[in-house]
Amino acid sequence: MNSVAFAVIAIFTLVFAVAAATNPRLMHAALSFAVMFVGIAAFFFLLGAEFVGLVQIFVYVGAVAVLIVFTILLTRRDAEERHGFKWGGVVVAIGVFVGLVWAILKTNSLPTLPYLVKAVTVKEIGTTLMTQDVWPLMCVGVLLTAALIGALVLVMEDEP
Amino acid sequence: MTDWITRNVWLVPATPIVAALLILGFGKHARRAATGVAILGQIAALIVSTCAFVPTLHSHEFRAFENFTWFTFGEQSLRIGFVLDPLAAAMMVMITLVGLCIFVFSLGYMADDKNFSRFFAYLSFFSGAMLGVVVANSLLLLFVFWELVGLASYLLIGFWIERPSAAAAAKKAFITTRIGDMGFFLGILWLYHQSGTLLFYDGGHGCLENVALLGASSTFIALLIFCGAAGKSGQFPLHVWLPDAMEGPTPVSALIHAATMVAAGVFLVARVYPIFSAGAVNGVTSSLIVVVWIGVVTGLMAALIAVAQSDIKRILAYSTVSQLGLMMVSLGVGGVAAGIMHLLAHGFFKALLFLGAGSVIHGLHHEQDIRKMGGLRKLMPVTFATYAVGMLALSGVPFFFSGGWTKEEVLHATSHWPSSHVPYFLLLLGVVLTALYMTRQVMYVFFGSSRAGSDHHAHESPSVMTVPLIILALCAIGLSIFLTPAWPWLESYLLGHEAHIDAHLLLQPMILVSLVLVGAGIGLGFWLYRRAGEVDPLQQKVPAVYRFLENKMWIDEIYEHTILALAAFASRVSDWMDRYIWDGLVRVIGGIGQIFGALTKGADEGVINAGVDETTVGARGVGRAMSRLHSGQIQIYLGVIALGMLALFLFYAWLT
Amino acid sequence: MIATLQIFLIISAALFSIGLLAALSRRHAIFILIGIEMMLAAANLNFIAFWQFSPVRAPQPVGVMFVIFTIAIAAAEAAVGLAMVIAVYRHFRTTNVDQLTRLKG
Amino acid sequence: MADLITFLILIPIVGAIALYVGRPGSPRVVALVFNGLSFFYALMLWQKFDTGAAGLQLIERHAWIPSIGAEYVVGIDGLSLLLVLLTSIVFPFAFSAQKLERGACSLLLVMQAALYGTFTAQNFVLWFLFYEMSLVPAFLLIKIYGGENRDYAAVKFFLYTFLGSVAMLLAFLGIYFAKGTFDFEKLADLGKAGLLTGNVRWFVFAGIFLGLAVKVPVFPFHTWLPDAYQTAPTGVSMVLTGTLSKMGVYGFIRLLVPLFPQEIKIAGPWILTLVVCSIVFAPLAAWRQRDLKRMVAYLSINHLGYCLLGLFAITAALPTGPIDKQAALSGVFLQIFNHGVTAAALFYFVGLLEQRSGSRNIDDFGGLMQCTPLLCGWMSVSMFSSLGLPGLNGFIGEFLIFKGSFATAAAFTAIAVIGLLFTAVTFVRAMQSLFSGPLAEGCAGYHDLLLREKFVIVPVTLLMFAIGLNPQFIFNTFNATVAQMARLLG
Repeated sequence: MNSVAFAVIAIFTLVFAVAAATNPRLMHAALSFAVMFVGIAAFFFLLGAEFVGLVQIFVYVGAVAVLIVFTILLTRRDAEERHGFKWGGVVVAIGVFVGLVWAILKTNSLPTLPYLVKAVTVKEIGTTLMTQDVWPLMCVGVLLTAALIGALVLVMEDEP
Repeated sequence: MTDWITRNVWLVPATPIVAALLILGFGKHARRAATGVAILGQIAALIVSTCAFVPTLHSHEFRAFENFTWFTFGEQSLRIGFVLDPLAAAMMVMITLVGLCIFVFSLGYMADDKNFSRFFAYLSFFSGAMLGVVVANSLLLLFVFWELVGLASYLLIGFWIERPSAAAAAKKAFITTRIGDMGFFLGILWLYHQSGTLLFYDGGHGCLENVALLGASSTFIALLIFCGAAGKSGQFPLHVWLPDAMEGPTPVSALIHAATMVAAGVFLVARVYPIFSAGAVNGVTSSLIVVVWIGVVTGLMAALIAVAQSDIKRILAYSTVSQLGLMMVSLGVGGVAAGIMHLLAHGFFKALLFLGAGSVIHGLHHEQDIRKMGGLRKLMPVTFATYAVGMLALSGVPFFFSGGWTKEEVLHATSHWPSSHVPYFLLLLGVVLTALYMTRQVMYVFFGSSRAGSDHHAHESPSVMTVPLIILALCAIGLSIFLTPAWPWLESYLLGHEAHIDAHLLLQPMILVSLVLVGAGIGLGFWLYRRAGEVDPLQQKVPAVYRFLENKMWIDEIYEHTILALAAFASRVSDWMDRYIWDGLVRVIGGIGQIFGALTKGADEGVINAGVDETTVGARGVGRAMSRLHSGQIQIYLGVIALGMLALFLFYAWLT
Repeated sequence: MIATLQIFLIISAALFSIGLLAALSRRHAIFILIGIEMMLAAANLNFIAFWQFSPVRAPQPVGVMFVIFTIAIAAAEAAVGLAMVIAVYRHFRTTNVDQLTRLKG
Repeated sequence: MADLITFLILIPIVGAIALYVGRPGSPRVVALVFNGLSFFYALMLWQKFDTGAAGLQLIERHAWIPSIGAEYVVGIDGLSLLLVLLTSIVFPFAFSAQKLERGACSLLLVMQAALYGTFTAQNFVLWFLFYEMSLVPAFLLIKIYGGENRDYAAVKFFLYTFLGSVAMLLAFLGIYFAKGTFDFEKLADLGKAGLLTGNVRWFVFAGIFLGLAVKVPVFPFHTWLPDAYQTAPTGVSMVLTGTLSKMGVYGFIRLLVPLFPQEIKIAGPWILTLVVCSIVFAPLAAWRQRDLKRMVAYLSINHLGYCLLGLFAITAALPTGPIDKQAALSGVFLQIFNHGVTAAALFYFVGLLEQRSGSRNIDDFGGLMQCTPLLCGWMSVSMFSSLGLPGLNGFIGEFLIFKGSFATAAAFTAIAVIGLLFTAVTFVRAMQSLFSGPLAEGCAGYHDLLLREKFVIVPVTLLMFAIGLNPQFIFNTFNATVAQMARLLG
C-alpha cells in the first residue's frame, strides 16, 4: 500500500470536506461536497471495497449532489449567502473531535496489524444480498418506495 | 372442671366480644335483643370468671397457661397464649361484676338514646377487650387487646357523635394514649429482641421467668412499657385525655374509670413487674424510681386540680387520676399487692361514684355543674346514701370501707421505701386533699338548698339504676372484710401466701395518722363549704390559686402551644417542603436546561439580560420549563445531542 | 506513514466533526443535510475499516453489506430531506433554519 | 394447562382487545368477567403452587431473542404468587369502584396484563418490557380520564417514572455488557461475589435504585405521586396504589437486593435515612391535606416506607439471628399485600364520598355518621386497618417489619414509630371531621351504602379481618420463599 497515495487521498478528502462545510457560497459548497465523496470512494477502493466505492460515487456524486444542486436552484432567491455563521458550532465540533480522538488513542484493543486487502467480489455481495440479507433488502426496498412517495407528496403543489 | 377452665379461659374475653358483634349484626332497631345479648354476655363472662376464680383458690401460687402458635412466618413461629393466675382471676371478677352493674344502669340511663343498641355493642366490646388484656399470656396479645381497649374508648367517648366536643375528646384520648403506646410498642420490640419470646410464662422459658437475661436493657424496656401504662392510666404528663373523656355518656366514664381502661395501665405494670424489678438492689431499681415519682406527681397534681373543678364528673375524673398515681406509687415502692388491691377496691367505689353522678345528672336533666345543685339529699335518698358510701371509701375512711384499708396498705408500703421518704409525706397531703374535694362535692350536691332552681324537677332514678348502685355500695363495704390487716386474705391470695388471722394488727399507729388526716380533710371541707353559694369559698379567699387550679394548671394550654404547635409546624414544613423543595428540585433541573438554552441563544444575540430574565421567570413549572427547552431551533437540539456525547466521553474518562 | 486502523478512525472522526460543524453552524437548511450526509459517510468509512482490519473473517462481507444498506437509507433520507427543504421554502419563503421555529414550546 | 402463567397474562389482553373490537354496551361488565376469569386462573395457580418448596415453580422457558440475551421465562415463587393474587383482587375491586368508559376499561386490562407479566417474568428484558407496558396505560388513564389538572399530573408522572426507567435500563445494559446475561437467577448467583467492580458499580446501583425508588416512591422522588393519585379516576388510583407501586418494592426485593448485597451494606444507612424520611414526612404532609385523595396518597408513601424499612434494615447490616431476617421479610411481604388491599379500599371509600357529594375536600363533609352510618362504619374499618390497629391486617405486617428492623437498625426503627403515630393522628382527624360533629350542609341527602357497594366492601373487609386474626393462610404462600431468601442474605 502506497502510504503517499493514502496521505494524498486523506488530505484531499478533508480539505474538500472543510470547504463543503464552510464555503459561504452555496453552489461551491455543494460542488466541494460532491468532490469530497470521490475522496471517500477512493478510501473504499483502498480498503478493498470496490463495489461500495462505486456505489458511493454513483449515489452521491451522481444522484445526491445533483439533487442538492437542483434544490439550491429551486430555492435560488434564498440561496445568496446572507446568513451568518455560528461559532458555537465550531467549539462543539472541535470538542467532539478531541473527545473522539482521545477515545481512539485510548483504546488499546484495536487490531494493530497492517491491513491486508482482500477484495470482495460483486458475486459475493449479490449472493449475500439474496440469501442472508434478503429480509433487510426487502425492507430497504419498501423504505425507498415510501421515501419516494413521501418526497413526491411533500413537494406537490397544494393548489388544485 | 379445673382443667377445662384453665384451657378455656379465652372464653372470658370472647363472650362479650361475640355479644358485641351479634348486636352490631342485629342492626339499629333491635333494642330489646341488643340489651338482652349484652347483659347475657356479661353474665356469662361473670360466670366463667367465677369458675376460673375457683381453682385459683385451691392452691397457692396457682398459675395455669395455655400457649399456642398464632402463625408461622418463614421457619419461625409466633406463639401467644392465655394465663390464669390470682392477678388475672381477681381482675376478671372485678371487671365483669362492675361491668354488669354498669350495663344494667345503662338500661335506664341510655333509655332515650336513638343509638341505644350501638351503645351496648361498644360497651360489650370494651369489657371484652379489657378482659383480654387481663388474661393475655403474651405481651403481644396483651398489646392487641390493649389497642382494642383504646379503640373501644375512642368509640364510646365520641359516642354522642353529633357533639364536636365529644369527637374532639375521643380524638384526644386516642392520640394521647397512642403516644404512650408507641413507647410501649418499642418496649415490646426490644423485649422480643432481647429475650426471643413475648410469652410471659412458658414453663420456664417465658420472658418474665428469665428476666436476668435482659441485663441492663431491662431498665429501658421497663420504662418504655411504662410509657404505655402512663398513657392508658392517665399518668402525668399523658393524663390530659382523662378529664376530657367525660364527654362520653356517664356509664362509659364509669367503665373507663373504674373497671377497664385506666386499670389496664396499672395492671400492665403489675403483670410485667419482674421486668421492672429485675436487678433490684433492696427492692429499688431506676425504672421503679421513675414509676414512683411519676405516680407522686400525678397523684398530688390531680388532687389539687380536683379541688377547684365544678363539673361533677370532672372532679371524679381528677380523683381517678390521683388514685391511679397512688396505685403507681404503690407498685413502684414494691407494694404490688397493695396497688392491685387498691385498684380492685377503687374499681367498685369509683364505678359507684360515677353511676351515682350519672343518677344525679339523669335526675337533673343533664345538669353537671355542682354549683347549680344542692339539697338533693332529700329528693334522691338512695343515690345520696350510696354516693356517701362511695365518697367515704374514696376519702379513705378506714374500718368499714374498702378504700380505707387499701389506702392504708399503700401508705404502709410507701413509708418503708428505702429510697426516699418524700413520696410518703406527699401522699399524706394527697389523702387530706382527697377527703377535702370529696366533701366539697357532696356538700354542694346533696346538702344545703337548691341553688339555681334546676332541681325543681329532680327525681329519684328508676330502680334499674338504683339497684346497681346498691350492689356496688355493698361491694365497696363488703370487700373490706377481705382487706383488714387482721385477716389480709386478698393480699395473701394475690401474693400466694396463706392468710392468717391476727387481730392485733387491726389497730396500728399508722392507721391513727390517716384517720386524723382524713378527718381533717372532711372537717375542713365541711367547714369551708357549709354555706357555699354559687361562688366557691376558695375562689373568694385565694382567687389566683383557684384560677390556676380551675384551669388545670394550664397543662392543656401548654401542650397546645408547645407540642401540638410543634407538630403542626412540622406538618406545615413537610407539606411546604413537598410543594416547594422537592417539587422545586424538578423545576430547577428544568431550569438548568433552560439556562443552557438561554445562554446559547444569548451568546448568539448578545443579549444576556434576556437570558437572566428568562431564568427568573422560568421557575414557574415543570411543564413550562420543559417547554422552554424547546426553542424550536433545530441546531440547538443537535448541539445538545453533541454535548451529550461529549459528556459521555467525560464520563467514560472518569470511569477508566 | 503506515495506514493503520487508528489513522482511518481519526480521519473518519475528523470527517464526522466537520459534518457536525456544517450541521451546527450554517443557517441554510441544505447545509444541515450536507452535514448529516458527511457524518454518515464517516460512519461508513468506519464500517469498512473495521471490517477490513478485523482479525476474524466472517464468511459474508458483513461490513460491506452494512455500508450498502446505509447508503440506501442515506439516499432515501437525502431525497426526503431535500423535498422538505423545498416544501418549507415554498411555505415560509426562507430556508434559514433560525426562522423556522414553529416547534417552539 | 401447562402454560398457566402465560394464559394468566394473556386473558386481560384478550379482554382488552375484545372490549376494543366488540364495543359492548357495558364495558365494565365485560371487564369484570375477564377479571373473574383471571381471578379464577390466579386461584388455580395458587392451587398448583407447592407452598412447601422454595425456588421458582411452574417455569415456562422459550427462546426469544438469543442474540441479546432475551428469553421468555416466567415462573413464580411465593412473592410472585402473592402479588399475582393481589393484582387479581385489586383489579375487580377497582373496576367496581365507578363507571368507566370502554377505552379506560381496556387500558386497565392492558395494565393488568403488564402487572401479571412484571410479577412473573424472570428475565430482565421481559421484565422491563412488562414494567414499561404498565406505564403507558397509566399515563393515558391519567391524561385522558383524569380530573382537574390532569395534563400536569400525567406529564409529571410520565417524566418521573420514565426517567427512572431509563436510568434502570442503562444500568442493566451496563450489567449485560459486563456479565452477558439478563436472567434474574444467574445474576443473583453472580451478585453474591460482587457483580461489578470500581466506580461503575455505583452508577449501575444508583441507576437501578433511582428507577425503583421513583416507582415506589421513596422520599424525595415522590412528588409525582400525590398529583397523579389525586387526579386519576378512583379506580385508577386504586390500581396505582394497590399494585403499581408494588412493582417498585418487588423490584427492590428481586433485583437490587440480590444483585448488590455489598453495595447495599455500604449505602444502607443513607437509604434507610431516605426511607425513614418517607415514613415520617409523608404522614406529616398528609395531615395538612384537605383533599382526601391526596391524604390517602401521602399515607401510601408512608406505608410503602415500612416495606423498605424492613427490607433495607436486614440487608444493610446482618441481624444476629434468622428470626429477625425472616420476620422482616415476612413482614414486608405481608405489608405489600395489606397495603394493596387497604389503600385500594380507602380510595374506594373516598370515591364513594365523591360520587355522593362531588367533592373530595374534607371541609365539605361533617356529621356523616348521622346520615350514612354504614358507610362510616365500614370506612372506619379500612382506616383503622391502615393505621395498624391490632385485629386488622395492617398490624401484623408492621409488627413483623419492626421486629426485624429493630435488631439491626434500632434507631431508625424508633424514629419510624413516629410515623405510626402521625398516621393515626391523620386518620383520627379525618374521622373526626368526616363522621362526627353536626351534619354539614348539603350532606343530608346522601344515601347510605347501596347493595352493590356492600357486595364489594364486605368481602374486602372480611379479608382484612381474616388476615388480621388468622394470617396463616397468607404466610403459607411465601414461607418457603422467605426462608430461602433469608438464607441467601447470608
